[in-house]
Parts: sequence; structure tokens; C-alpha cells
Amino acid sequence: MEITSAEIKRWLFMANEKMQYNKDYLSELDQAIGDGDHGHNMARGFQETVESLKDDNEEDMGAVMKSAAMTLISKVGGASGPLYGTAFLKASDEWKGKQVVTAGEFAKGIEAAVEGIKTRGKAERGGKTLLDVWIPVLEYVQNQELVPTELTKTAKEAMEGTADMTAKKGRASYYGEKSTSHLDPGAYSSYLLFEALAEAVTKEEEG
Amino acid sequence: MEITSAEIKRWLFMANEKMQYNKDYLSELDQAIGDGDHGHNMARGFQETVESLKDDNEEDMGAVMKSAAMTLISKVGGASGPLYGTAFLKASDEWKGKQVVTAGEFAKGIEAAVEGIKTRGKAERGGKTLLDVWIPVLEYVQNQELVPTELTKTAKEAMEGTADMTAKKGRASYYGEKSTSHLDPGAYSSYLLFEALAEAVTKEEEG
Amino acid sequence: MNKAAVVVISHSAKIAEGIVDLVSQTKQPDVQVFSAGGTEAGEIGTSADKIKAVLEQADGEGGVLVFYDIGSAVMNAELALDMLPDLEGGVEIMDAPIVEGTYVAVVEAGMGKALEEVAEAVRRQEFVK
Amino acid sequence: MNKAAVVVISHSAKIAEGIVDLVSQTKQPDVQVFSAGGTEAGEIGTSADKIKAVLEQADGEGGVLVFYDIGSAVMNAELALDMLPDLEGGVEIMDAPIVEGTYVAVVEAGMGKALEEVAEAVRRQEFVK
Ligand SMILES: Nc1ncnc2c1ncn2[C@@H]1O[C@H](COP(=O)(O)OP(=O)(O)O)[C@@H](O)[C@H]1O
Ligand SMILES: Nc1ncnc2c1ncn2[C@@H]1O[C@H](COP(=O)(O)OP(=O)(O)O)[C@@H](O)[C@H]1O
Ligand SMILES: [Mg+2]
Ligand SMILES: [Mg+2]
Ligand SMILES: [Mg+2]
Ligand SMILES: [Mg+2]
Repeated sequence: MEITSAEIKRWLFMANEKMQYNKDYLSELDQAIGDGDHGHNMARGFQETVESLKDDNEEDMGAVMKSAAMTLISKVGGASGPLYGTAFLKASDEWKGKQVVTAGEFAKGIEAAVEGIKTRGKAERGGKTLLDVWIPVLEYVQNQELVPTELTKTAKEAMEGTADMTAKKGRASYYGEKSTSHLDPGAYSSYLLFEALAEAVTKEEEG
Repeated sequence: MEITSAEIKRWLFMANEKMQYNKDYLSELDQAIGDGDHGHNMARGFQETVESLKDDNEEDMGAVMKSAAMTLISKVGGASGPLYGTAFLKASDEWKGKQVVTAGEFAKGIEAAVEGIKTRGKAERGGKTLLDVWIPVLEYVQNQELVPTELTKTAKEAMEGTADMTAKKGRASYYGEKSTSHLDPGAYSSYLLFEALAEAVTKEEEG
Repeated sequence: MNKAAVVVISHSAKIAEGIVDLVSQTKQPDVQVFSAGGTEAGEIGTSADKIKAVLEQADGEGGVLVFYDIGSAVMNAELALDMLPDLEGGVEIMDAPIVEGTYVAVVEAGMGKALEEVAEAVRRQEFVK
Repeated sequence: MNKAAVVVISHSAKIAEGIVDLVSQTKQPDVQVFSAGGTEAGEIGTSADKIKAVLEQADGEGGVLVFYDIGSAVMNAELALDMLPDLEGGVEIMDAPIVEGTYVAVVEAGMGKALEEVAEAVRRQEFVK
């Protein structure tokens, strides 16, 4: 299975729709163990991302991802801005100059993104952050043929798993034990992102 | 020798004149090892103090000192506000209800003031603060008959001695060893205060 | 029971107000945060009178945590307290970084912890980030 | 040689500007202090773009010390640095209390100490007041 730059663009558009739709829910999650702005941050960032991609005929996947990265870095405001921005920027380096990538090349991009998030946030798996969705998704795309429903399931279960974790990084870490039993907002937005990817890839195959 | 409430008032008026006259010099001293506002702070505080005493026929020394204390606390702004304010407030307690005090009662007021400064600033002798003038002056008034020229000499030498000290309290402490060889601005304004006392008492005797 | 309140004393009104803006964003239910920044004249410095007025506002059975920036702020805070012998709750003047300490205190107070527990949590916090 | 410069990054523009006001009062000759507070939209948050622009302004042979308040500020600072591979001087991102640390750094930089010495002095400072 290959992934095309048209699918990458559709991915970003669908992610935006999900961020808009779940804006209040994401902020509600952030309210409990943070400052209540995660939905606001993500909705604004992705809105601007699709605005700048809309009239753009860029075919280079790397360039599309880089443009999205720069917009997220500029517009998100919260911790999730540099984190998603760095993730996209690192992936863009791997996909530079390509209009289509193999499953292996796609996984390499996600791997670079995960490394980027780790470096930027000085975080590890199990710290109740978006990494706790990105890492299981990375392992999935590295080891399995990408089946959309399986991808969504992987991301969803990983997201749900953050409810059992105690935050060690970011604002939620101030809440210590109290953060346990709440879902991590960044993990939830990452689940939405990968659900969007699954749907973007599905539509392409149907079409 | 006794001290009257008229002398106390004259003391405050003469102190104000000296603070106005030495305003720039005090700020210059504070520039070197602080934030350069000590002259500004003291000049404003004493100006307001005499404004509120001017049309006041208060004869109670304690009430005069208390009024001065409250004005200094309200108007000085810097560390010297709560320090001089507390000193005056503690002295006012000792002199409450008196129109004239004996040398011994006067010394008791200065002693209470010194204790107040120590508590407020958590400072000790040798820390390059106004205490390094107040404590030698206290020892002088406790042990000697108050001779104006001697009082001035005691305060002046004590003030000069701060040049050899390293600041341990207040902003100057951030300058560490570099504070050494500079005069302490608060010690200088305290020297001016006691020089004003000496002059206030001299004039009374002449008149 | 009322939650502990927080008072932020800075030499700069902007710093004190900015800290209130920052922590208000965490929207801790019922944690009141007050600022006392700058002198009466609006200059850099602190004011015992301003602090006194704010401590009276903040006072309640939950008690008050006080954060300050540099030297003279704490002197004016203690002076203001000397003038307020009849407060309802306890007052803890915290020797902690003003921005980071206030943030932790607001989160902890929001959990409904008692004054002493909040103060302990702030002291335990390592301020090397 | 140029003295080290200081950049103050806060989630609140008021905090960052207030810190500049506070330390400017110490009037350290030739120590430049810059603020990068809030998001582009003027909300609570930080902005890698703002930080990048301020780092470029602050850059010089004396180097730059960077102070920040909470979490995402340091991420945006590091991201901004990644985008600036060709700065003239060194950059030290300091894990110190933002208000108190900046104050010490400005005093130390004012004495003409080199970037590394200033950073050392800030680290040595005990922040329990
Ligand atoms: N150091 C970190 N490493 C990885 N992820 C982090 C880190 N800090 C925060 N996060 C993620 O960011 C999310 C919060 O994002 P957001 O609310 O937009 O930012 P902020 O906390 O600045 O308001 C958290 O739920 C978490 O997943
Ligand atoms: N903790 C302290 N104990 C005693 N005196 C102090 C203390 N801190 C500062 N001072 C005195 O205050 C003087 C500085 O006053 P001022 O410049 O008006 O205040 P600020 O330092 O707040 O600008 C110092 O020179 C010193 O004599
Ligand atoms: Mg948030
Ligand atoms: Mg935020
Ligand atoms: Mg001063
Ligand atoms: Mg001052």
C-alpha cells in the first residue's frame, strides 16, 4: 500500500474537521488537568493549516507537511504547537520531494516524528502525553499493513490507556496523582489525527 | 538632657531638607549596588512626612513619630519604606503620650527602633545596611550624654565603615563581593537622619 | 470549607497582574487570586497599604498564601500583616519563585487542600524545571 | 566585548514586560533585556515566531541567556533555536525561576561576566529566598 500527497492533504483536511467538531471536548479534557485551551489551540492551528493549503497545488508531500508544520508552530500557542509542529517537520524531512511514499517510507516519517516529539518534550512513553498514542501507532505502521479500521482501533485503545497513567510532563504533571483517571487531551487529539488518517486513506481506496 | 516634641518635629523637618539636598547623591550610591532609587524614595517619603506635620499642632512625641512612620510606610516604595517606617513606629510606642523624654527614654526609643529594623529586615550588624549606622548610634545614646557634634561624628564614621563591608541583605547582596568599597545608600540616609537630629537638638539649645 | 486564596506581590504591577492572568487560565474553581503590584504611584516598588487592602480582601477561613518577588516586598507584606491582627484565616508567606510557586499553589488549592498542605506542596516542588 | 543579553519568555506578555521593567530599574549599563510574552494573538501562551525574532535581536558576541516560565515556553524556545543555526553568540536556556533568575542574570551580566559565568552564577543562586 502506498500513500499519496493527495491523501496527505485529505488527511489534514479531515483532521481539521475533527478538531473543529471536538473542540469543546478537547478543552474540557484539558480543563480537568490543564488550562482548558487544548481544543481552542488545535482548532485554530488546523483551521489555519487548511486555509493555507486550500489554494495550493503543491504535490510534494514533504512540502505539504512542512507548510502544515510551520502553520501549527505559528498558530497553536500551547505546548501542542511546538510538539505537533516538530512532529510534522521531522516527517516532512523524510517525505521531501516525494509525491507518493511506500508503507515503509511512511513509517519512517512517523518514526522521525516520534523522535522529534520525544526530543522536544523530553518525554517518554507512559508519561500521559500524545506520545502514548503516537508510539503505538508507529509500532503498528512499522509492523502491519495499514488497515484503516485497525489503525483507528490502535489509536483509540492507546488514547484510552492514558486514563490509567499519571502525568509526568506538561501542565498536567502539576496535578500529580490527581491526573490519573482522566484522559490526556493531547492523546485525544492525536487519536483524532490518526482516525482522520484512516478515513483519508479509506476514501481514497473506495474512490 | 531632655528631648522635646518640638525638637522631634524639627528633627523631621531638617531630615527632609537633607534628603532633598542629597537626593541625587543617595540615588547615585544606590545605582552602584542597587536600583538607583534610594534618593528618590527618601526624598518623597520625607517630603510627604513634613507636609502632613506642617499644620499639625500635635504635642505628643509618640503621635508625631507615628504619623511620620505611617507616611514613610505609605510613600517610600522601596525597602527603606518598611524599614524606616517600622523603626519610627517602634520608637513611637516608647514615646507615646510624652511631650518630652529623658536621655534614657530617648535611648529606649532608638533601641526599639533598632529591634524593629532587625526583625523587619532579618538583618544583623555588619551586613552593610542602615543598621550599621543605627546600632553604633544606639550604643552612643545609651552610653553617652548626647553631644550633637559627637553624635554626628559617630553616625558619620559608622556610615563610612560600610564601605568595607560586603552586602548580605537587600538588592546589594546580589552584587556579592562587588558591593565592597561602595558606601551603603541606606547607611548614608541614616547618617543624614542622625546629623539632622544633632542639628535639631543644637538649635534648640542655642535658641 | 473555603479554599485557600493566593496573593501575589510584585514590584511590578504588570508582573503581578500577568501572574493572575496566567493562573486564571487554569480556571481552578473557587480559588481566588489577588495581585498587589507596584507602588501607590504606579512605579516599580511595593506598597504596604496596597498589600494590606488585598490581604483583607483575600482573607477567609481557607487562609491565604502570599508570594513575592524580591526583598522589600516581603518586608511590606509582614508590615501589612502586623497591621492586621484580626484576620479570619492563617497566612503563609512563601519563600518560593513568584511565578512558578503561584502556579503550583493555585493548582493545589484548587484540589481543595488545606493551607498548610498547599504550602507543603509548594515547598516540595523542585524549582529547577 | 559585548555583555551577555537576556531574553524573557513568558506565557503572559504582562509578565515578560513587567520583568523587563523591573530589571531595567537596576540600569545595568549595556545589558540588553528583551521580552517575548504571549501568543501572536495576544493570548496566554508562547509563540516560536516571536521568540525567534527576539533571539535574533538579542544575538551578539556576548551571547544570550533565556529565561522562561512554564513548559511550552521552553519547547518554543528550543524550536526557535533550531530555526536559527547561524547565531553569532552562544545561547543558554536557563532552568531557573523566571523573575528571580532574570534579576540575578542582569546584575551578573552587568558586571561584564561572560555568558557561562553568568549562567553559573544563576545556577548557584539559592532560590529559596
Ligand atoms: N513535555 C511534553 N511532552 C510531550 N507532550 C506534552 C508535553 N507537555 C504537554 N504535552 C502534551 O500537550 C497537551 C496539552 O496541550 P495544550 O493544552 O495545547 O498546551 P498547554 O499545556 O501549553 O496549554 C498535553 O495533553 C500533552 O499531551
Ligand atoms: N533586609 C534588609 N535589612 C536592613 N536593611 C536593608 C535590607 N534591605 C535593604 N536594606 C537597606 O535599604 C537600602 C535600600 O533602600 P531603597 O533603595 O530605598 O530600597 P530598594 O532596595 O527596595 O530599592 C539599602 O541600602 C539598605 O541599607
Ligand atoms: Mg492547555
Ligand atoms: Mg495553554
Ligand atoms: Mg533602591
Ligand atoms: Mg527600589
